[in-house]
Amino acid sequence: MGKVLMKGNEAMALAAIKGGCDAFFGYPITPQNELPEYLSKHMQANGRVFVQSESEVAAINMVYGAAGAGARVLTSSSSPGIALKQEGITYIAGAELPAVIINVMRGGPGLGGIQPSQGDYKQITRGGGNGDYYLYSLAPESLQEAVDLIKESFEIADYYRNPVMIAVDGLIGQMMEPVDFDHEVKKWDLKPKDWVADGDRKSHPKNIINSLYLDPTDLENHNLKLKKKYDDMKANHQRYEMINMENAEIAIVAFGSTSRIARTAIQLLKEQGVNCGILRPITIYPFPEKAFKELPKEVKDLVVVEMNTGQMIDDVKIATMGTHNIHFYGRVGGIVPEAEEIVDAVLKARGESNE
Amino acid sequence: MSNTKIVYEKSKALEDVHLSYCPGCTHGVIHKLVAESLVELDILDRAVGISSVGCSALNYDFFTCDMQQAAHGRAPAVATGIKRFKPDSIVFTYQGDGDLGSIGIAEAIHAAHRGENMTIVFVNNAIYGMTGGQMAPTTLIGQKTTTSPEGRTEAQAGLPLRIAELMATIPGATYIERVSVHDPKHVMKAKKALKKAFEIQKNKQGFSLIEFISTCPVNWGMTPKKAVDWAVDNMIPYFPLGVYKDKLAGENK
Amino acid sequence: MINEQLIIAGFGGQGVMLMGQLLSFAATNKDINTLWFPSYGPETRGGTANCSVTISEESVNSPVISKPDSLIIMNKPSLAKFQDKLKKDGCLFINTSLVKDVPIRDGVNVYKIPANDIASKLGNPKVANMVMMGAYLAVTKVFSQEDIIEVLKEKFVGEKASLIGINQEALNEGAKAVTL
Amino acid sequence: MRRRITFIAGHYGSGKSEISVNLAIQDKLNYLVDLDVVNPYFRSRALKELLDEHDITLVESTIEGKLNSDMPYVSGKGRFPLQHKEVTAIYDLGGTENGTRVLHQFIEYIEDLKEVDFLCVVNIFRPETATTKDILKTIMMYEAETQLKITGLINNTNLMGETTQEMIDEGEKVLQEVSKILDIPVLYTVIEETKQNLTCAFGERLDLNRYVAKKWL
Repeated sequence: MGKVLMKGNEAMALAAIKGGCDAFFGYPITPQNELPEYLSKHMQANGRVFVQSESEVAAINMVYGAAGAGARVLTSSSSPGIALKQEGITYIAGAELPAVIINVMRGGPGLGGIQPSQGDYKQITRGGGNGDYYLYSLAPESLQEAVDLIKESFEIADYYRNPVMIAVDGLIGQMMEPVDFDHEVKKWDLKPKDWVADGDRKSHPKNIINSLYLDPTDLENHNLKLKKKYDDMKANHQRYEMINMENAEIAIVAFGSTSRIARTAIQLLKEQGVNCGILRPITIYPFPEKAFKELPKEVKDLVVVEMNTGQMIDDVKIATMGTHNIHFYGRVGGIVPEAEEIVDAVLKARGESNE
Repeated sequence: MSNTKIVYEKSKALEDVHLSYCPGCTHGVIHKLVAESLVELDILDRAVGISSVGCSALNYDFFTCDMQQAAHGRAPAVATGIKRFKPDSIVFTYQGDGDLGSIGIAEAIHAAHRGENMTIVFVNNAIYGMTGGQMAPTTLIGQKTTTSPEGRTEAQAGLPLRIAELMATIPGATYIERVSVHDPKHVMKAKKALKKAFEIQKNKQGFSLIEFISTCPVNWGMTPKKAVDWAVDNMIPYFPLGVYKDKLAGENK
Repeated sequence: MINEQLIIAGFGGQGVMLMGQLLSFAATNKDINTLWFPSYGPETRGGTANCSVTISEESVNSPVISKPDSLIIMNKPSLAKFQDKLKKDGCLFINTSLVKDVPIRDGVNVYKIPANDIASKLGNPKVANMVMMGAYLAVTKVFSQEDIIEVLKEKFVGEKASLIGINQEALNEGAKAVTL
Repeated sequence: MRRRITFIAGHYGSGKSEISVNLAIQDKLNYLVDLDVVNPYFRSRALKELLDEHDITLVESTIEGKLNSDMPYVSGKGRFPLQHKEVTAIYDLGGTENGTRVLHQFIEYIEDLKEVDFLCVVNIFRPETATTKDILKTIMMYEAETQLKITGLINNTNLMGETTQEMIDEGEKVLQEVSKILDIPVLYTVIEETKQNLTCAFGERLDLNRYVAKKWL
């Protein structure tokens, strides 16, 4: 099909279809509405399931039901809606079901605003709901990357039997870029779904989908089993990109659309004779701690840039364990930082450490 | 031995396990009716049951079909997910009055509203049993519970919610009936209603809900016999038995 | 080599978003990198609306344009909001049908096009945006008119196909307004 | 001397479960019936192994093996001691009058009320039972709910590790008043195992081992 120009929300919707999504359940919320709108047209036409639910809570519980019956399921929402969905997300993780959740983030807290934000970083990277669990969380910076990661996310969800979160912001949801939907994405080694509770007792023995463990020892074992998954994600599936790092003297740490803006900033910095790299987490859970070990020795200062008030700083501190000076620049309220602001932040950080 | 024959045996839709219900509780009877209906309609091998939160939360261990456990009140949404993906499955939820009538009323109404081809087994015992006898939306006026220690009053908690009547007003619903299991005659009637509900689903004719008047001797503070009498004397007058909606018969009482 | 950053601004309903999208589609057809980014929300309903378009043979980074090469200004408030951002020697296209008596900054190339008047003369006031587009293409030569018409042919199918003729005329008139 | 069957009632956290276990072990009873369907924590069923060691049969208030559940479950097995004159038993009820409500299931199996003690545990440092008036009201509620008379009191006045002799004396003073008004005895005064030096003037001294609540509590 070659490259086509699509709006972010629509491109992500089509990517889900390409990724084999069987069913979508969702509830309207700005700025992600084009996503369900697109799917309402194209899922049913392809014999797949589309339901606009009565609430965010119902939507995620429909996801839980369909995932339990063996479907590749998607839901999408934006920050306040994702907060409502946490009930179902923890059940999905607890019952070890695969599902893909797209969060097109907007500003908060509360009703906040509808403009782009990265304000859900903590909620996304700490599980979000009750209990000990995490989401494999991907933060693409372009539509092409979003499309590729969404296609692959269904594989990852099936592989881990765990929800996968696609964390983008209103900027990625609303912008248009050319995208190639035929990129090959990684195929994961998947086992047949012999655990489904779809009622089809002619093809399998009785299955129970459940997150209730009434014996403390059973629950502890279950928690440890889940932990093993998260340990495996951390050990083997951290993803990140190092940009312009070879001769860098200072580096920016940024994910999603913020890293995109940082790319322009480092070009402007180069014109001023400053060689600045970017460490771009692609997985925000597991956080790419390995990347920090690869930073050049010359890089002593890291400037964390986010569209929030510094939620990623803790993770950067844990990853560096005091070896670097951590600086921060952020914009909130739906205001997207301009490249020049990031340039100033880097120069300021550089100046401070040279004093 | 040729003149011996089996005249009764446990339904093959029920596991051979000890049910977690107190003596005198009618959950056991209702489980039996669900099980027998699934077997008699030959739909057991494509059934998925949704366990809810309440005293019946563990019934994923009791039925022999596939089961999925749902969050409090969300069983109809979970059922929707399964049914839409597997339209040929037979999906039922098993919910109490707190689960369906309170925290999950939206999910129940909207499953009916969409005309989901599923069956809700709704057990109304006018109290939260599992959490220790708190007031439910169906708790009667004057009924004492741990959160209405002086008896429920209209001023404080409103009038008890009549679920069958409410659900019958939803245009998307196909069949709504309220039954009771307080004596053999009514058990037979209840079975007929439940079987009809499953048959409607089997024929892909839409949403059905059967409300069972049930008892909770422990939290009502009564012996099982007294509890049954109390249900007959107090619940049934406020929650009259009968068919509240039968779209297929063209009648809508 | 093309490396163009453009902001188009006006009020909702002037076809501001569409103008930007047409340019991005034309870029995609030529396999040139592009990024279209709208300001959205309440602004799109009656207030000011704007979009940023980047067209580049290099990779496109920030979706947010802080120093555009060109500005297409469809109404008064948009001029006030954006003109200071324009690069030195950048191109400033102003719809003078609606933007009058406003001081314009120095150090940029200003093109005044009475787009609404021209569109009305053509018999369809809605094509004022395409008049501006004609002027923009004629000056910057980012794409030819044919490139844009090709996109319109892809997008305007069925009943809308009849609109292609007037859009073509609007492009021509816009071009004339800046070259004559 | 207590009667063949003992029901223990009291406010949440008054020490019912701890006292039930201690009495069952000390008096070598045959059955401990856990009827606490109100509070899922600190129930005597967690002590199954300990009770097995002492040959005491535990009738649990939840489904076997599902310790994490707050699923209430009243076992029909609880009737057994009532119907069998050769066994002794103690019944641990849930907190407040709500916890005593469960007795309705069993009352019809009691053939002779003379075989039954219905004891109320009191700690005057619980605000609900701080004064004579409060205690009388509490007892009235239990009696109204169950239609059974309270036959004796247990003085469990304590502030855990901070308990002093003065506190116990104060508890005894209050309970003596209740005892006189209702004409029922104070059967026990509870002394924690870690407070061996304390003394009591009324009722049998019950040296309490902590089995239910963890020692560090």
